[in-house]
Amino acid sequence: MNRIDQTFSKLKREGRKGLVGYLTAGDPNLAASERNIRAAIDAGLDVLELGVPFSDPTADGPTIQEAAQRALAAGTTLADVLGMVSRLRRDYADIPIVLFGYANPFYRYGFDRIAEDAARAGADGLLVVDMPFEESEELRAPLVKHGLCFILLVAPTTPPGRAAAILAGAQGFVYYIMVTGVTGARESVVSDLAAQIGALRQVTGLPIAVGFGVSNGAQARDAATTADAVVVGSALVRAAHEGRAGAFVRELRDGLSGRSPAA
Amino acid sequence: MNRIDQTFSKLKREGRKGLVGYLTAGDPNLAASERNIRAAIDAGLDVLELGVPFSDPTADGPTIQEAAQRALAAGTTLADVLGMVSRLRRDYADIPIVLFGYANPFYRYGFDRIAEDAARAGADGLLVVDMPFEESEELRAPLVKHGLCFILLVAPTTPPGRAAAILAGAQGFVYYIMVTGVTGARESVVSDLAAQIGALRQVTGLPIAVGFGVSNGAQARDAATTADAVVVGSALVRAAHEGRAGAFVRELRDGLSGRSPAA
Amino acid sequence: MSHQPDASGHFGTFGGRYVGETLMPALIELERAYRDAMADPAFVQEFRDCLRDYVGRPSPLYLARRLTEHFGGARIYLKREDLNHTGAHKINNTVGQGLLARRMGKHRLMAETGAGQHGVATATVAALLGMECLVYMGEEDIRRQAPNVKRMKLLNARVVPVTSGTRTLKDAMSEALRAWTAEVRTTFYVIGTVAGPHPYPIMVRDFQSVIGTEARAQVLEHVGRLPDAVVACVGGGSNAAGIFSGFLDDVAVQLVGVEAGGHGLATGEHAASIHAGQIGILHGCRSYVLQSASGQIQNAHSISAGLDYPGVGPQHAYWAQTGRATYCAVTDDEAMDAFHLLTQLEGIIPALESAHAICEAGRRAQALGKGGVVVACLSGRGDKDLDSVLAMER
Amino acid sequence: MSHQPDASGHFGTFGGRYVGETLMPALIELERAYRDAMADPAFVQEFRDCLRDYVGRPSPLYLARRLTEHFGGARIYLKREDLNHTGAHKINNTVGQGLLARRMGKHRLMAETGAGQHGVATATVAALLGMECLVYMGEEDIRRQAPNVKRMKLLNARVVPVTSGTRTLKDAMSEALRAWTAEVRTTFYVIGTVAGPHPYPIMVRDFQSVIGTEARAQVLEHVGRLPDAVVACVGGGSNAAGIFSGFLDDVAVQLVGVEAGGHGLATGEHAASIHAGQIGILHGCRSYVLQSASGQIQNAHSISAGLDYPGVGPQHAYWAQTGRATYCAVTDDEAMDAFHLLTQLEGIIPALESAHAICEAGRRAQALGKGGVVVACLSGRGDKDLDSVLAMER
Ligand SMILES: Cc1ncc(COP(=O)(O)O)c(C=O)c1O
Ligand SMILES: Cc1ncc(COP(=O)(O)O)c(C=O)c1O
Repeated sequence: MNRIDQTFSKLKREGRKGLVGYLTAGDPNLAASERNIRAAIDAGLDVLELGVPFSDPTADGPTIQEAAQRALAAGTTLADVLGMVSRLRRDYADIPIVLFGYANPFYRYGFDRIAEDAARAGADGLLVVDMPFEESEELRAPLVKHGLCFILLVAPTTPPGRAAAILAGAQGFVYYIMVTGVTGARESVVSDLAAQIGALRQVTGLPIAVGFGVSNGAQARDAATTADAVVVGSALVRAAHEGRAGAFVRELRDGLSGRSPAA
Repeated sequence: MNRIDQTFSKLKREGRKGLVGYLTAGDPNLAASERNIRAAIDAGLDVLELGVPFSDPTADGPTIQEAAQRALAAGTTLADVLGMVSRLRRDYADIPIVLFGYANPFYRYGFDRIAEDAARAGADGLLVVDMPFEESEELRAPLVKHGLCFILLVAPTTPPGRAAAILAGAQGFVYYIMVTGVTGARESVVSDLAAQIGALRQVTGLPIAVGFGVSNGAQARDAATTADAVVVGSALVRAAHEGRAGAFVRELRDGLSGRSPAA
Repeated sequence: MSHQPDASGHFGTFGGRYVGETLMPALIELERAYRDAMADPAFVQEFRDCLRDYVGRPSPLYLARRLTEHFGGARIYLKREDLNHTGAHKINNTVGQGLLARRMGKHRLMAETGAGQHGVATATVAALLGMECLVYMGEEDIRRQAPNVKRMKLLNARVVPVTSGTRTLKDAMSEALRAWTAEVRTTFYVIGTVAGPHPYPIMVRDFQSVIGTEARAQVLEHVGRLPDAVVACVGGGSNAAGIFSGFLDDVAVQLVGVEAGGHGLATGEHAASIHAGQIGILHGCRSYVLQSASGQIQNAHSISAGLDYPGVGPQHAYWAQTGRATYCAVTDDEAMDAFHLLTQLEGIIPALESAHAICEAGRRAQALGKGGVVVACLSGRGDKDLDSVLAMER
Repeated sequence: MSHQPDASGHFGTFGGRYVGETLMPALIELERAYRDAMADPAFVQEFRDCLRDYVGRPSPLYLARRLTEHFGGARIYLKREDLNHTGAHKINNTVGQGLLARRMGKHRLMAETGAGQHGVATATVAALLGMECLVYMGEEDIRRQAPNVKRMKLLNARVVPVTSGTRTLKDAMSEALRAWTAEVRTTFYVIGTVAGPHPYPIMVRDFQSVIGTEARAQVLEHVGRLPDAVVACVGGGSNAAGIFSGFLDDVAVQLVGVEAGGHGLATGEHAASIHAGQIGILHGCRSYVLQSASGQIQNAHSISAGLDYPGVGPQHAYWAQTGRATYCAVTDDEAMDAFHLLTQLEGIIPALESAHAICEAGRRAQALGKGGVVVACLSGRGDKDLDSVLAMER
């Protein structure tokens, strides 16, 4: 059983909601970003989504765009990101690490090669925001070969029939995009999320993580009501940028477990 | 015999070349322009071309354009010009006075009425720069009726046949435009003038005045070599503007009679 | 009613050739050369080919659905002269005169321009035919029609700023006549409208008559019958004469010329020569002219440089006098409203000149009611007017 | 060789649909709606009517005599897309997509734009159909294509300045994709070139294919045979795909795409994606992309905003790979020379984009020699570029 499945099993056993944290690798440089990531993991992340910076992140709002810009300005490459995964894996044996990025850097690196190198470095999956299921065969095959999950996203615009079709052979977990839009912290969490997750459960038995827009503990709790985990991206990137990745993860954990953030 | 014919007969008798002077009536205002005109006549003009100011003098260069602008700014009307003719005629019984202008002010005044009023004021002819022979019937008829000459222009571009045709019934004198262009003082006088005037003499027995571009005594003499008279316009307007109309007419006279201007 | 002038270019009282003697022989020669050319099938074919392949004719007749809905009356069709090369009807005429100039052995063109469209069209044809080009333009118009000045410069034309008078079209035309007087032997003067001395009014009308010929055939094809009214703006009147030409013998078709009402006829600041002028003689022809009681030409005013002229073509004066066409005025403000209306309802940015016609077309459409058909001449596009319009918004 | 992609939009290695899942259902719906529409004779007729009466098609094919003489070789014919309403080929496509949007019940259009021509064309169609319109445009392009920005504002479109990256077309497209992701339920995204995710490359190509269909018939009419070469500039590649479409099966006709060589390929400052890029994935499709060794997209450079893009339509990549078309580069300076050449020899001020094609057409004409025939796509007029060009002169 891979680390993703193990983690979600454990969360289920413990009756807890999982916290998935996204951070852009190399923001503002490789060393500082690794410190922030370690602080976040130490503060209680259940899953790490490690962002591979890309020059033209068309699915990201300003916060993650800027993080990617800083990372690129510091010279971060995909090879650097893989190096970081290896180092993290040495110290954190169990946390699932999902590489989160855009198709082109992976494509240039080579789909076979990235599958092999990511697996060797200790990653558990790849999530490619601009690679829908229909285009993923070329990448999925090597990932399967190397034991990595190809994490799929489902959007509010995805019709149920399509969700069923693309999730048929999916692995790991499903990333449900709560809002119709790009990444970025939002004021409030969508209202009919429960119904949407309910519908999604009809077509997949995989754990469901919800994300896009979660910016504090209370929102995290709301979002997690019917889901198995919440993903926090832009808000965590901003917190890390302000040097409080760990504190923010603790705040999110508290929110998720029902403790009021003020407590 | 009208005053124009009398003047040219007299010039012929005396073996002199005539000096025709153009001044814009009302430039810079009615009183000052009358003083300039009197000074010019007193200094020896043989014929006065009295310019009727017009807003859009398409055959005039900058000097006469500006004179017209000043006259109009001072409120000069065709009626004012006629008034000036009457006053001049009181003091100068013999000098031919030709009203020189554009069609529209005469047209608005009425072709019949202008013929009658101009004759009554003591004018001798009309020269309408933008009214070629072909368009002149309407005006010629009343002029004839009131004993005024319709002075025709011939240009370097006028073919001999055409000159013959338009001059067939002409009266007074012929105004030969020396240069292909609008009015305005020029550096030198055209070279083959003698040939041109010679050709013109083939088709008309009328006296020939040449003009457009004469700006000093020496030029006046050159221009008058084969012609009967020279017309000085822009240069005289400028001299009048500088308060030296009389002196300039004397300079021109000296030039015409062969005395060097420096003498 | 004859649509041809007498032998020396008079339409009744109007028209003629009021120019200095220096220019007369050139006009007589021009008339002869023009008649020869039009009688020569090779010339006519060359002109037609050039209109088709270079200018982009025929221009479409376009049913403006949303504009029609807006006014709630007759269907409004637009004759799309804005789609011609260089962006206005002016090129039809400059192609004709340019080819004629070449036939006459001239190597140099000159023109006056107001909106700059005629200047651009002349500079364009000069480039096409490898001739020199000189364009006289009032300083005020140089300011308000900057894009066209830039185009002329790129086309290698020399733009001569005219600083006399109101520094607009009238003064440019005066200056052009002066310059032509000096260069008449070498230079072909390309007049941009149906004014000036004979034969310009008929020559320009004939070169522009392609608008009306096409429009008549197109409206028959689209609607199956002739329109109730044909509307065009009138500066000198070339686009109007061009489109009217197609319908002169269709006596049931109302021909409507739209003059520039400027700040309103009552203010005296306008360019409505037929409406508010008297008969006079200006720039080579007798027609309606804005003038003082003593026959001095008055300054015109219009928001649109191409209509900002105190005279009008003599055949329009004749049509007005005989009643074959009627003339009305549209103010600056009304034209601006029509400019925005057409832009926002149809995605067509009209020249400010043409916006006058659009305004009147709307009124006529309302008066005619549903079932009626109005054809408006969209004489040009508004790219040259963007700055002026945006400046007025502020 | 098939000219159609596979069922999910791949031309061999190229094409596809590389977008976030949020957009996938919309693209699938769009493809279905597009195929339905094209199978509906009423839709096809409406599109054709609109091209004829509104856009002004057919655009002429014009024999550029003096340009031909200048190069002293093959005859050069210009396909006059500059004469279309709004001044470039872009409107062919926006009319098609606009009508499709209406058919799909959308009331809001959005677009990215570089030169502003596509933005203007989209804003125009939005006005024509009574829809809202939002246009994303890089700040640098807003600066260098000011007239088009003014036109969009008058047309009531909202122009959203994009300040990321080089502030040019690439960044505008990224931002437009983001905005579309947020508004995908209500908004129709009108892509302006044959790039982006399937079905845009084929849809835009099909709407633009009228250029090639007309050009083929016209060249047969003018010359009596097919041309030796067909030349077009390539930004995303829509005008090129449009004109190439008419000649794909005429294997003897050389199809030549002209990329922007910027300061020269050696400097790295250019926009020649096919020439100097590698296969990559950008803005929804796989194609040639200017990119670093680690797969970061590189900034393009071109004097012409419409070519200033580091990617290219996937079908061009395919044609390049298969050899059906060849691609070359023309530098900024060479394009500027061609701009002036066409302006001064033919009286046609081309868009800077189109000037790239003119330059290459001249080279081909020389290489082919007398007796040859070259057709160049004059994709747009240069009114938008006057300030840029004049600024460079100083
Ligand atoms: C677009 C446009 N329409 C109309 C006119 C007015 O000229 P005309 O009355 O000769 O058609 C002009 C003059 O420049 C123009 O540019
Ligand atoms: C006139 C013109 N030509 C060409 C292009 C390049 O686009 P494409 O390669 O899609 O034809 C543009 C883009 O704006 C343009 O405006």
